[in-house]
Amino acid sequence: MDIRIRLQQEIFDPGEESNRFLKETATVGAGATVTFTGLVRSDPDNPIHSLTLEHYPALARAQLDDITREASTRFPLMAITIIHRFGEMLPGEPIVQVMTLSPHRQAAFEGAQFIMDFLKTDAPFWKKEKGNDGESWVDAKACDDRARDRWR
Amino acid sequence: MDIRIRLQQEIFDPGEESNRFLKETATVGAGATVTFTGLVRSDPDNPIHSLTLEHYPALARAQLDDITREASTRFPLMAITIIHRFGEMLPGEPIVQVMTLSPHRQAAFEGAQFIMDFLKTDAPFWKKEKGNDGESWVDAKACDDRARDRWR
Amino acid sequence: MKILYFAWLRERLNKSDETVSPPDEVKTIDQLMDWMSARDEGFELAFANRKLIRTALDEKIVGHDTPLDGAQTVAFFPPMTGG
Amino acid sequence: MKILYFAWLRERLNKSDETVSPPDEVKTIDQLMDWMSARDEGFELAFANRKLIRTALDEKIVGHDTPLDGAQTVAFFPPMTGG
Repeated sequence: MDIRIRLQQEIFDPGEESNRFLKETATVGAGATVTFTGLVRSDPDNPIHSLTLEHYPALARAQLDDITREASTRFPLMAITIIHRFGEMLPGEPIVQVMTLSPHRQAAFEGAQFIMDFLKTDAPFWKKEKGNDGESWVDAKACDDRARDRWR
Repeated sequence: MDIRIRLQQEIFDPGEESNRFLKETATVGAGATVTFTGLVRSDPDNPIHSLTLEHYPALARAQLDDITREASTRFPLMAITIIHRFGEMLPGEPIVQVMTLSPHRQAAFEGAQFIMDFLKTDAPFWKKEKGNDGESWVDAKACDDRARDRWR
Repeated sequence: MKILYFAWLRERLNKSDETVSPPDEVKTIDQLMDWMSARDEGFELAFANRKLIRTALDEKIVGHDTPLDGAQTVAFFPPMTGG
Repeated sequence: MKILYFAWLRERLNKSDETVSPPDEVKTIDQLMDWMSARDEGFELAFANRKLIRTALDEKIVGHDTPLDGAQTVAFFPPMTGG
């Protein structure tokens, strides 16, 4: 199992990262890869100017280690890479990318979904939006807890 | 809804296609994109030399039109692109890529999974493997039927 | 009426298509397969296990009991294995 | 013992960390919050609704009833909203 976790401030190129992931981890036994990319979303009717992600680096790393380890025991994955940004970013920019590689498509899909569902609720990142009305912290959503809890 | 379907013999670059998809379809309301890529898989203990995909072009297009239309009514998707190759390809090469864009991650994941599950069983492509023992047609799998039927 | 064959059906029959003119009493795909099996042993052998055969009428996948109903094209193929 | 604050807790308290030396009878995270609330009104207000507070001991997320047990670092933060 090839597990890589990157926390970084710099923007990244989604497609370039997917290609690098395939190039560095894929062997002939691989049949499926899934890439999830989360983007800074804005509401056209009430646009945000920027999004700032605060994080707790040591705990984020520990939690993402746990989440990916758990994913790799539940699903027959060959490789996982997570890239998560922190700091200030603009609408449309990528925030997070999760990539999975597996012999089979269901494992690649479910592995990526599992990781994202747990990352949303269990990794110490906090979003603050800057908009026309000033700054505000994004509230946690009950639907994210439910998405995580279906895996229990 | 931006739906694009490409059937082609030429190889494609997975990451480049993901980036093009984002560039050409993403608006500020987009929050999540999922890319699934199916690769030509080989068994290290019994390697294949090549995989050939035969297809029925007019029916393939009609079926993929139906599948993507159904996906877009079931899930709040903003864009879907499917690229499916035919002809001869080598281990490790991409066969198919499905990309979805949505405001939310669950829809992006489920839309891509739905499309792949139906594509596997309902799109007229047939795989033939060339290996050490000659050529053989790949059998359809019962698990693919089950994966499709869970959406009914 | 144009008949198309794909994958191992195409290989076994050694042709990818043919044109046939079944009599009027051939009204469904099942009856078309019966009629073609009666006139051609190769077809009869390839179509022996009909559970393995999928069919499309004019670019629409349909069951074996579907009426031909003036269709221009009938396609026969094995279960699909794309993706 | 080092205390860390994140997100709106950090902003409301106007500090990202502090060092405290609670007495020996403060044995759990709940008791630590009680003790800090008693000595600091700002803390008391920010921590009024404890259902909104998540906690970690030495880089491990734990419940409020967890014993401090010699932990070096206690972190307080709101529900997480990453991804």
